[in-house]
Amino acid sequence: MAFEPRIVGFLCNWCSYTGADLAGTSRIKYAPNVRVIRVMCTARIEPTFVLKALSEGADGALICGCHPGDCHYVEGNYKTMRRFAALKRVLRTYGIEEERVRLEWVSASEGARFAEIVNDMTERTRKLGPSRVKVQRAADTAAR
Amino acid sequence: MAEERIGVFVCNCGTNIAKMVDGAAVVKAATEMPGVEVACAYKYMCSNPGQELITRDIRDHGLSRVVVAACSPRMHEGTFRKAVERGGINPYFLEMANIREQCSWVHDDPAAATEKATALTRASVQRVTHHQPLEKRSVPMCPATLVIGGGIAGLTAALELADADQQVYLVERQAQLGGNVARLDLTAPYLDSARDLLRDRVTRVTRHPGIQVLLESQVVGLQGFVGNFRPTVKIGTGELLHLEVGSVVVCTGYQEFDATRVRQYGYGRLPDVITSFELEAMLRRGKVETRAGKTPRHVAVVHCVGSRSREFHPYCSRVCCMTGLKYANEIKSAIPEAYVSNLYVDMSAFGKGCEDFYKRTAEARTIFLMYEKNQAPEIRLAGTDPEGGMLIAMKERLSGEEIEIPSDLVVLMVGMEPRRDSDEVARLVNISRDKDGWFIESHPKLDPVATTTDGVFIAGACQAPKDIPDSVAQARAAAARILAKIHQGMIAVDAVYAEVLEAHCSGCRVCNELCPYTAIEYDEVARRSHIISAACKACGCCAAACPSGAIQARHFTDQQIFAQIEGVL
Amino acid sequence: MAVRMNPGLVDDLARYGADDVTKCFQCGNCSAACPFSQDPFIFPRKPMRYLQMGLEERLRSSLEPWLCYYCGECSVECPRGAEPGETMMSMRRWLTAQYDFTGLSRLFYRSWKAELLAILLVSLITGAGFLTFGFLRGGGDLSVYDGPGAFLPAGAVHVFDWTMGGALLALLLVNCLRMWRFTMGGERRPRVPAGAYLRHLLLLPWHFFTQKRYAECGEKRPWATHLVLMLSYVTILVLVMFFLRDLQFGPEIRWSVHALGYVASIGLITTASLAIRGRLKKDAPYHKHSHESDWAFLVLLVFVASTGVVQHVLHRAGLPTAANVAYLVHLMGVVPMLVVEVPFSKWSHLAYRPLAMYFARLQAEALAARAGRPAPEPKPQLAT
Amino acid sequence: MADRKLQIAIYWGAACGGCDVAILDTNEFILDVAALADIRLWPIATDGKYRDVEAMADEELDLTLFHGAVRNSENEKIARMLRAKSKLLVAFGSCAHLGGIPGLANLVDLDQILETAYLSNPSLEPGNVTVPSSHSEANGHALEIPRLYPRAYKLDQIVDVDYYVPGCPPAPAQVKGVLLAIATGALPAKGSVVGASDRAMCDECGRHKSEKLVKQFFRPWQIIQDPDECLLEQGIPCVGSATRSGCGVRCPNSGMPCRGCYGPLPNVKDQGARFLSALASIIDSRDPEEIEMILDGIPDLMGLAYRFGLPASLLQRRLPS
Repeated sequence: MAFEPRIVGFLCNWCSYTGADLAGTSRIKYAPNVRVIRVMCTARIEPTFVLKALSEGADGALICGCHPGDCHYVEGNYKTMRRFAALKRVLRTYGIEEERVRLEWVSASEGARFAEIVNDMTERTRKLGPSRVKVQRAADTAAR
Repeated sequence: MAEERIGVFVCNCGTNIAKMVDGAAVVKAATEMPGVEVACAYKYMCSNPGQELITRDIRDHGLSRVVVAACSPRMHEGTFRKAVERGGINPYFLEMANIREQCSWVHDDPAAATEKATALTRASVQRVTHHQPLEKRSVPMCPATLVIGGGIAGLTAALELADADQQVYLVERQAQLGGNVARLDLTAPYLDSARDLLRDRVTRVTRHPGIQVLLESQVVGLQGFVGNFRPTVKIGTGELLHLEVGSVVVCTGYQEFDATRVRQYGYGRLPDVITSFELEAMLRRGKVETRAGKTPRHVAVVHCVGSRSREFHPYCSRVCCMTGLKYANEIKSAIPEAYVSNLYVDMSAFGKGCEDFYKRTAEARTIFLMYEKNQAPEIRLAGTDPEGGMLIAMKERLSGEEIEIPSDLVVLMVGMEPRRDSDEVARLVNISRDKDGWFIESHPKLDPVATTTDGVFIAGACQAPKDIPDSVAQARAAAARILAKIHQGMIAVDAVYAEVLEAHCSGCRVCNELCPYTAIEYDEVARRSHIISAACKACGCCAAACPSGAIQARHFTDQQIFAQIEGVL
Repeated sequence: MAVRMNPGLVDDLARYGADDVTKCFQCGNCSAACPFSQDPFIFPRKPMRYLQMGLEERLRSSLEPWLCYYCGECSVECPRGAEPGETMMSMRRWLTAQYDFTGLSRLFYRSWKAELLAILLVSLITGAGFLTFGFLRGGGDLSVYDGPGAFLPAGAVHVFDWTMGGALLALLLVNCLRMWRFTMGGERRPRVPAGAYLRHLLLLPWHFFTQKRYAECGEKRPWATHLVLMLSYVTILVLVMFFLRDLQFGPEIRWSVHALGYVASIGLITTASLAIRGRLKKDAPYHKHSHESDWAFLVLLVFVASTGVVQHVLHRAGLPTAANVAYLVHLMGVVPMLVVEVPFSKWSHLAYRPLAMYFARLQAEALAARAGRPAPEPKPQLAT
Repeated sequence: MADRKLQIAIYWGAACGGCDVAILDTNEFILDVAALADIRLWPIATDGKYRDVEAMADEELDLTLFHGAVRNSENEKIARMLRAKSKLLVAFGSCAHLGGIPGLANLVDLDQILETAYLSNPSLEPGNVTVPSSHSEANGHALEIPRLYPRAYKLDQIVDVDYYVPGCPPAPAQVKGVLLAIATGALPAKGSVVGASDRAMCDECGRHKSEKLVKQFFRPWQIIQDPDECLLEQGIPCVGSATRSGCGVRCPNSGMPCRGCYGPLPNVKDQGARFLSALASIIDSRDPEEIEMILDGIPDLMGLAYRFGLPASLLQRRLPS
């Protein structure tokens, strides 16, 4: 069977989750690989969430928030931007492919954009293949 | 953790969900999830029988948690919370799985959609296990109000509140009240005098015992939260005034677009290219003339200066169309032999009396010339003499002709833009701005007066370009909202907020600066941070930033989200 | 090349009747309602736009106003009350003045007083001229109507007619030539090959005699009235110009010519009276607005036709003196009518309109050829 | 307890011996321990053989203090053996608690470590290409040495652990407290971290704290620090706010930032990620490029965040290339 990546999506309630809902009301079709977890603001998303998802076997993680300057909570997305920069560096050191984790800005009116991002991310993750986190852990245990 | 008894309710939403997601399969999978006591599917969960199904099952099966797999929680979370509450358990013991907007409507493979719906349901089941009972609370309301800005909106809001016997502090940066309206001559479309509109309001505000007018003053700080704000105002003398208010109305208005930015209009370079406000001043003086003192025979009014353009502001400034028509009328009545051309992109005459005004203006022999949105006209001198008239070159869309318009006076309809300091004001009162810099309302349709900060309201053109009646309406609406709250005496505070777990807080103060609502207080004596729940809007930023894990975002705890992550995978 | 706007053009056109054009906001309902509006001649919207914007040169070179027969449908459909039909009518007046090189047309259209004065003046000169002629060179006897010694001998009048007719025709031809230059010349127009002019030449008499397109405007009645009026007029004109001697022969009736004369007279008086009645009662969109020039034309027409009939009847009734007086009065109407109307006023549309139809066809073909498309089938197809 | 002396083992896995020293640093108290307990195994201080331990009955030992990470087959084998023989197994010190400094090996592939240590190390005798392997034969003798694992583990990833005593090394005062608690049976719930507080180090740190926004990060030697102000506010990345207190604020009091050896607070799953979230949050910039520039001021972000806790983190190790 072809590899179907599993991606965890973290969406802010006000822009991106609404945008994703809009994709729905507009009946825009996209890949079913992203499973969304709603938070009030991307500022609630700590790097731990992404690491948790990866450690549970997710093949990717997608964070979507309001465009910079548009945050419902004034500037929560700027904090996410900073944390994401740090997270990226950590993931690089962990040997996780850069494309597995993405931060995107999707406004409430960008349903089509959300669908595009999901499709693109699914495609790229599919090309990368399954995440090795769980496999490696098992291999380490076996090598003991 | 105690064993929870979970009910899973899968909605078919007619065929909206059912045609792509196999509800029975989701129910079957849910039955096998840990803690699930009952699972069932129904055609419309949000219908009365659907809701009754939930309340009955809560009672009959002694359910302690409920998962509804249906539409977006943005749609019906409120509905189902009420249903759950009617069933006798805490409304926050509900979690929804969005299997419509983010599943059945967006996928075309039923097997994959069903699998995803199951995963989302599982995530909700695992999450709901960790839900905590939350209670709404209330805090007392201070009846005084701070109105920032003394333009038409600020004056209106202040009067409305003070007339209802409530204390108002009106802070105006300038030395006089009136704002931008004080710079206008007549108003469109009825050609009433702006002066008359203002005079009475300004006098009443100045004399009103319930209104303290603070001229040449500025709000420099705002602490506290809804019902209990503590603004600091720097008054003319330089001293700081500490006030206590329950609500804030921001009416800081707009500033006009800087016309020099549009190079091809030659504003600042060509002596007889003026802005709409400069024409207003001429009209107020009662004499329309060129720089050289001549009576203009050909007047051109250029619309959308800085508005609706790729380069400057993408939005419509909303009042310029009718103001441009007003100029045509005013100039015609001042100089009957003058020809007035209106150079426009589209004519927006949507307000009451406006279409008629447009027609009347057309009948008064005003020439309307349409230019392409991103192909603005160019203005140049007709000859070498700077006082020898100008020529405006443009491509006229309705005729398809490249034309030249002789003009002695060109009026640029400068658009509205957010005030230079709107960023500062937004930060001060903790409200958001949109991409253009206007303050964002709580809901663009249903709550256009409130903001994302409870107790802070916006009125007038600080929210978006607006005309006088709309500004007045919004100001009165804000006042009505505030009066309603004052009347209640107490303010309900949402149960979802962040709280500091005192036992784990080390007082490191990492979180203090992060809160957009300054809801985090630091107790210097106890050396602990504390969150004022009434001021918290539950974004969760502090919870994610607390290096000690000492802040809990209620209803979005680490545990709940971790459970959800495990569930979707 | 950019065209310079003349904001005063609207005011100028108002003198020709176009009072409401500024109300137009270019929705295009008029062009949609018009059965003739068809690429590349979109009207009334486009010429109205030229007018609003004061693009004088563009308007002067427009054929569109002449392609309109004024059914008035556009004015009915106009949401703004901009009266596109009447505006087109006014543009025709304005164009007539533009084509006329003497400037008299402009004077007459813009000032009804000038027109009236001109008519009276010409009328008086005519009266004085013929009286002088009758006493000095004619029989000198007012009681002799025809034959030898006639006060106004048909031969002499005939010569006079031809002289005047020739002069007026020359004037009109010069104006037509100017029309051709305005509308067909210039670099914005496609070049029309000489062969095309020949090939479509028959369009001129076709449109002139049938006014077929008017019939397709919708209602048949206005077309019929207009056609009868025009044919009656032309019939009488032909009779006068070629069979004056037979016409003036009497007192018995020469059925070969007189029968035609009777029919034409009845036709002319009836239709012209109907038009006057219509304009008075404003019974149709195209009768709502009446410029002074419209009244002048109709009144003169009825006057001339009825005096013509009267002098004929008096002659038959054996009252030569009265007939002579009536004839003099008749001439005092005919001459100013022709002098003022033919090259300078409303009458000229008898020439301009068929010409415009002809030019339009040539242009449409040339444009299509330039674009490599077959020439469009002339509208209306809708009306049938 | 009075009728019988406590039976104690102190053992090191992959460790530096610092924890042993910390126990010795309790000074004369150690004599009380000796009086109170029989130390059955303590490789650094007493003689004792694995076979003696092997010979013990299950749960014969009252307490084992295990310090050091589990890095090779010997560590694992003894950990399992001591687990079986002990009533209480305590992960003692950062390495056993979180993986510690040896845990940083999880950032490097095994063959790369061997290559660096035995082949490309500049201090090697030229031409010497000896790489140890778990099994070798020389002169007719077979030699088994422990097998190095591809990664390091914290103790509870191998065996069940009863208590954790954090620190690199644990502060002597805390060591004392822990031993006394065990001796008197005043034990908290299984799995607890003992000898540390449930608040972060800042709680005990005497430096003055205010709201934080950082425009530039410094290493301690790059600036002249204000001894009274919070180090983090001065741009020195101090992990104190993400680390349990209990150490006595040893590092910040010496002008050095906290490195996090006392491990995460109770509600924190991944100390490093948590700390980075906090650290990034207070960066004073909204410009992506500037944010990167500011982060560049920290040369080893991973080492900073996960100095002691990499095996305990959510991802535990780097994926081999």
